[in-house]
Amino acid sequence: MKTRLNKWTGEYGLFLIVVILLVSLWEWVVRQGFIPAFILPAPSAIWRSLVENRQLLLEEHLPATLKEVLIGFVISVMAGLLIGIGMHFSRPLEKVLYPFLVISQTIPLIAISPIFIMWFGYSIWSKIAVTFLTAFFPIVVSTYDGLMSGGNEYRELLQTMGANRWAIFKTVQVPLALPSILSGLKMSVVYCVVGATIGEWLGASVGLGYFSRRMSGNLQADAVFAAIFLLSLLGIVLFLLISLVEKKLLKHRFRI
Amino acid sequence: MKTRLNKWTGEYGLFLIVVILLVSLWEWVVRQGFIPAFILPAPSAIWRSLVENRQLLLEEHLPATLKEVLIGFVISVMAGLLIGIGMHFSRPLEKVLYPFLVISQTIPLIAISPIFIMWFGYSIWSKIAVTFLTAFFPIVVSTYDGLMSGGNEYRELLQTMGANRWAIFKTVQVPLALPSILSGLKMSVVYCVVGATIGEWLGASVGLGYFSRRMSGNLQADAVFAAIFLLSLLGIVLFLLISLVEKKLLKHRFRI
Amino acid sequence: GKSDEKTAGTSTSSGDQKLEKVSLMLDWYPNAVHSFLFVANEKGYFKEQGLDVDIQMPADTNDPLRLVAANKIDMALSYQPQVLVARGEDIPVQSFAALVRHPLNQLMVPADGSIQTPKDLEGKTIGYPSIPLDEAIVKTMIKSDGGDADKLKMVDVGWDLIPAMATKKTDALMGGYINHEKLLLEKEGHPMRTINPADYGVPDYYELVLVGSEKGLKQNSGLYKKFIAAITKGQAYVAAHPEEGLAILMNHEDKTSPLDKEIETKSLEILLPLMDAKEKPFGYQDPDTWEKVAKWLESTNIIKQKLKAEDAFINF
Amino acid sequence: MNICFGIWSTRGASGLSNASILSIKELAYSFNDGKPIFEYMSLNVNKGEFVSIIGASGSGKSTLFKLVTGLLEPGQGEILMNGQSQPKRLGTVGYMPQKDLLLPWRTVIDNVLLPVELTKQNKPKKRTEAQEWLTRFGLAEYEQAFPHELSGGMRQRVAFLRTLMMGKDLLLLDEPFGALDSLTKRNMHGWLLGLWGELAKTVLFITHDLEEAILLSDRIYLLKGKKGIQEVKINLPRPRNSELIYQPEFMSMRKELEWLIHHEN
Amino acid sequence: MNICFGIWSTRGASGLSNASILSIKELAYSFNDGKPIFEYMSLNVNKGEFVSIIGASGSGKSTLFKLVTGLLEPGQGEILMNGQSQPKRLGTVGYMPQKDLLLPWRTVIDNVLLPVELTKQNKPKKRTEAQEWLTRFGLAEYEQAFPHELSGGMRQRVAFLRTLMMGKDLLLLDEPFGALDSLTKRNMHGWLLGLWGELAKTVLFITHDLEEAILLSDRIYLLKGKKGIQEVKINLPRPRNSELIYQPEFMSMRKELEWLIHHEN
Ligand SMILES: Nc1ncnc2c1ncn2[C@@H]1O[C@H](COP(=O)(O)OP(=O)(O)OP(=O)(O)O)[C@@H](O)[C@H]1O
Ligand SMILES: Nc1ncnc2c1ncn2[C@@H]1O[C@H](COP(=O)(O)OP(=O)(O)OP(=O)(O)O)[C@@H](O)[C@H]1O
Ligand SMILES: [Mg+2]
Ligand SMILES: [Mg+2]
Repeated sequence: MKTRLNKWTGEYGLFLIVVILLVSLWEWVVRQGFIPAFILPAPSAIWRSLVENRQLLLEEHLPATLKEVLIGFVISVMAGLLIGIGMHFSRPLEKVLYPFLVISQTIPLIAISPIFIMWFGYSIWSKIAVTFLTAFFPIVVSTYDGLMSGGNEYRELLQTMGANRWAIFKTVQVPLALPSILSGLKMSVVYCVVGATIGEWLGASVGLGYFSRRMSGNLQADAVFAAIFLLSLLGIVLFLLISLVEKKLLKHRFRI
Repeated sequence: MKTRLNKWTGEYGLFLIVVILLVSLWEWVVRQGFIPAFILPAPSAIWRSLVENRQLLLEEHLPATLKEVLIGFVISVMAGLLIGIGMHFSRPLEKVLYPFLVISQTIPLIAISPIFIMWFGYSIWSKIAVTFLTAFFPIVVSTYDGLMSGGNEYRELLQTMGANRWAIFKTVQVPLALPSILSGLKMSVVYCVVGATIGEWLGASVGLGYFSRRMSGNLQADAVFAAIFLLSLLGIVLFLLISLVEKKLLKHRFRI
Repeated sequence: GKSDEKTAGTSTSSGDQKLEKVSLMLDWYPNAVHSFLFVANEKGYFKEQGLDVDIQMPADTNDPLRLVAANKIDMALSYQPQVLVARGEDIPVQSFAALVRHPLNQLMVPADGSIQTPKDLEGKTIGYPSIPLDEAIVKTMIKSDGGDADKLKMVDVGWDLIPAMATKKTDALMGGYINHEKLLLEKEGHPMRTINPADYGVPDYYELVLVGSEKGLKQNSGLYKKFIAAITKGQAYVAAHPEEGLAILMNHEDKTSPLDKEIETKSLEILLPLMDAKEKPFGYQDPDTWEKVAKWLESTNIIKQKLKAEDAFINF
Repeated sequence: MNICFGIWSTRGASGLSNASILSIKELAYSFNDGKPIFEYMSLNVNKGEFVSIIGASGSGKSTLFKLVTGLLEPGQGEILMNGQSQPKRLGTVGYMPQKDLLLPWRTVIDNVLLPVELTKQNKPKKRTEAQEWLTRFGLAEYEQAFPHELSGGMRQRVAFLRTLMMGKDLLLLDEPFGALDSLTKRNMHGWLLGLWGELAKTVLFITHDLEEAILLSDRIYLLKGKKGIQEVKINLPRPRNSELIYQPEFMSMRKELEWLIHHEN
Repeated sequence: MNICFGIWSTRGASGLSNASILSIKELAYSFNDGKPIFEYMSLNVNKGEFVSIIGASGSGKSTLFKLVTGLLEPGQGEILMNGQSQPKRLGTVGYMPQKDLLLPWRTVIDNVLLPVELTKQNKPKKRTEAQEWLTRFGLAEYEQAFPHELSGGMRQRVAFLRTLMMGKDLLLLDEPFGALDSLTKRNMHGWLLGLWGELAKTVLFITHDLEEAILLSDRIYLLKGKKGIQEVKINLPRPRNSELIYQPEFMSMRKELEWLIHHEN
């Protein structure tokens, strides 16, 4: 138990110190009035607001956002992998799809928000659609590029064993693409949080993004940042979870 | 010349057919009134608006946005590579930085746009800052993950040749990380276009994002989509450019 | 999901009769100006009329108009000039009630500054959210005050109206509301002087109107009549008991995003007189106002095609 | 040109039949750069034969194997399997490549079982079989090790085993014992020689070790790149054992073979 | 235990001095899994000597090289270079690993020049030198080829050349000629034997080819894993040439060595 604590301190001690320093500096800067509190509130004010609104934030808005993020992520992963794999297997598909994927990323979401509302109404699906649009792209790119990552010699070997395209894909290409795919997943899960936030701005009645927007209109910066704090925390936790999965999956990879 | 044309048709013919089909379908759907033109204008209307505003769009707004995108991209690439490399070399740095990077992505830009304006005013730099914030993350993640991608045996060989960490980095790790880094760059350049658009929404007096927002305020959907069309085109062209660089750089890689 | 459940809940509580579903999209997030809606809901005025109103919040101030026109929602809150602009773009919407009868969107300058009248803006920087309408208002004001509108520097400040002013990046502000931005700036220690566009050549337009689609209003006029009856009652109640009216709004909002009580109280104080139609029924629209606003919009080139102002509204 | 060494054996004794399992006719191949590797090369392998291929480094031995497996398609000529031209040759022979190509993310046993997995055979049964083989090859302890934890020779043995697990009748082995020490190699030879009759396999074998080639083979093909191919019959009686290499006949055979190689090039 | 074979040579003739260039004392090492690879192993290499290391697959030969180069740190014992304990050994010896490890994205010539590049030497001059070597090793045509276009033996020659370009006095060669055909190997041997006097290099050489070991070495170490190490002196006169292998003394030496290996294990 002691050593685990020690290890933890070693790993995250520096991080904690830096965080404490930065937060103190931030508090000081705001207290001194270098930055107006309504633009950037002091950490203490954010904390107070967090405590004040804890019930609302934790029991109402956080679960709503979390749900959007998780459903959005699952759909992004499935669709992203599928599209990436599809593009890998079919050159015509790749040629046709890639421009549309890039278009889907460059269209400002707010410009098509009425379309979303037309199609999905104010249900959770409009938020999930936005989340999906924000988060699937890194998965597609990293899956597609990962699958391109060579391994020709292994592929040939498996061909001589009579393996079909699918078996080669499963046995060689996926393991080789895994590091790249996991990179994409890590980005994607963060973008899911962003996407859910944007989705809620485009029309919602609950969620951390909704809350932050409402409070922002009210110039209640401390409450806005309390919501952002939770959003960031959500992002970090999800990111770390994927990193953990990555570590597990790539454990025996460092010698390739 | 003839064969090149043929090759081009083979590569992009299908894409063109699909685009023509989709655009026709779109035109038809809007003309039939299934989607109101003020929500999604017909392609012909977008094209007319594009031609009508061509001077304004091509000579004024496009160059402004392009400038933001390019400066933003260059800064994102430099900073992204630097951070990714730094985190690779220093574990404490990695531990400290990663949470902040994730935070930087999960904070809704709109919430911190006042801070940008405080610091950068309404100059181009506030837009570049937003562009940077949107676009540097994929580069960091893919650089960092790319540098992790094994190559231990090559590394050891170079160590026995008396190579220092930097030489190993240059000679083995960078080439090994290149595919991953280029994946990141491809995503990043698309996000630069998104970032510049958002940056212009947060306050600008020129640029395609600005134009689209203004036209949206005037309920001129066709002009909005004309600007979006150019933004998407910009995104696709930049994406293809990076893909071209990728092809060049990874030409001799497919056998690894 | 959530709001559906809530409305479903109210409809079951009524039990005996079947309620007609109505969807309404606000112009912005719920605030003091919407008190009458929440009062009408809470006090059962909607139910009395057989209505079950589902209140939505928009992504963008222009979304309500488009979604109403597309018949995706039944009615929306918007702005009188915007209704005309929409009609100019062949978006088939009509206003069926004027809620706030005078401009809330006023020019704001620092209270202790040198700018007294619009012409003092010459050579100054003014921040605005890049809406052509705001641009036209400012220019008309300066012109009517005898100034040169070309000597004015207009900066798009995006959505950050307050910080633009508070950090002194601009000398004046257009696009802020006297019942919101002004109050917030004051609270942060930046008192503002407001100059009413109506005093400087801009027609005294209706800031907030209720709109429906042409089709909906024609086919389903009964519904809109019932709705007006309910909100008339709601507004009357709010006018009579502003504190309680506000409390109902606040109470509703506390469930998700608490409002600043102080600000909203002041806001309602400002709003109530501006919403009062005096001898006319609540929501009544004066054809003359519509005519004037349409003329002005045409003269400023914001609307490029000739409009029949009387088609833009209906009085029930 | 056939050169026959002193000792003749009866063909039947070594289990040879006259049915051709692999027959290559007038084969030509060149890589993208255009330089031809083979020109009109022919060879034949009968069922149950053990045929070695020797030749200079870069003469095209590995390329020949890739052609036979179907990884490469001949520019000209025919490759007949069991007397028939087979358009889809992939998956019909057991191929051990020159590089071991063990999948780095799989344990030794999982690498060995790879062909079993691909052909969806009864895995538990095959697993026991593979474990027995591992023990016999001195790798029992390394069943759960990852390839990077193995020495070069161990990796080669694992790759060899993987090829055996493919269960094909015709085995193409590209320098299977190149990284083995003499003792381990002897064991493998002994095992190959001893088991030959039982297994009813046909082997095409690339090696640089002339002794190995003579000891194991019924015939040896000398690959001389564009200059063609030369057949050498080894008429040592079977069963053979590894003590043979110190016998004078063996020595002289080796010397002659060496002379042949040196003076043809 | 020293076993001396029939023919004695004067030490001076083969350019040996008695100054130790590498001396390993009571070395012990084990990988993470805890099983020790060596226990109290000692050996010594003098300047100018050619010493071969043979031993069973998995006995720890490659691991020994990694320890000497400094890639691994001994658990116990000392590794002395030129009589001194050197904490930072990396970069002091020329090491050719068992896998060729050519960088796949570099051409042959760029792979060969890698050590030159790393030590920032005069590149144009070295490039000409490298090109000469390539010609001598039969790779002139492949200067601009990428590794995947080479055969196994060609890759090994390139890797060997890369090691030479490091310009170190002590060379550790891990099965450098394992993938070469007998003719090419003979050429390399001839070249090594001929140039030996001139080059003033010391070589520690892992091989599985006993003939090769006897032909080239002054001494042979037999690595027997945990059972220790055994020295065998080869007292053949220098200059030697590859014809030697057919001489009866050589034969008997080989037989004895083989016997030694087989019966110690
Ligand atoms: N990274 C590693 N982790 C764990 N064990 C290892 C590792 N590398 C080598 N070993 C083990 O150390 C032992 C010696 O390996 P080494 O590569 O030194 O053998 P070798 O004598 O070079 O054999 P070969 O002749 O087959 O190349 C083997 O049993 C091997 O399994
Ligand atoms: N992918 C390739 N592209 C171009 N040339 C190639 C390719 N693969 C092999 N070659 C060339 O083909 C020739 C024969 O190569 P191959 O690997 O068949 O030789 P080998 O007989 O197996 O030699 P070794 O004994 O050294 O393994 C060589 O000259 C080599 O450079
Ligand atoms: Mg080969
Ligand atoms: Mg080894």
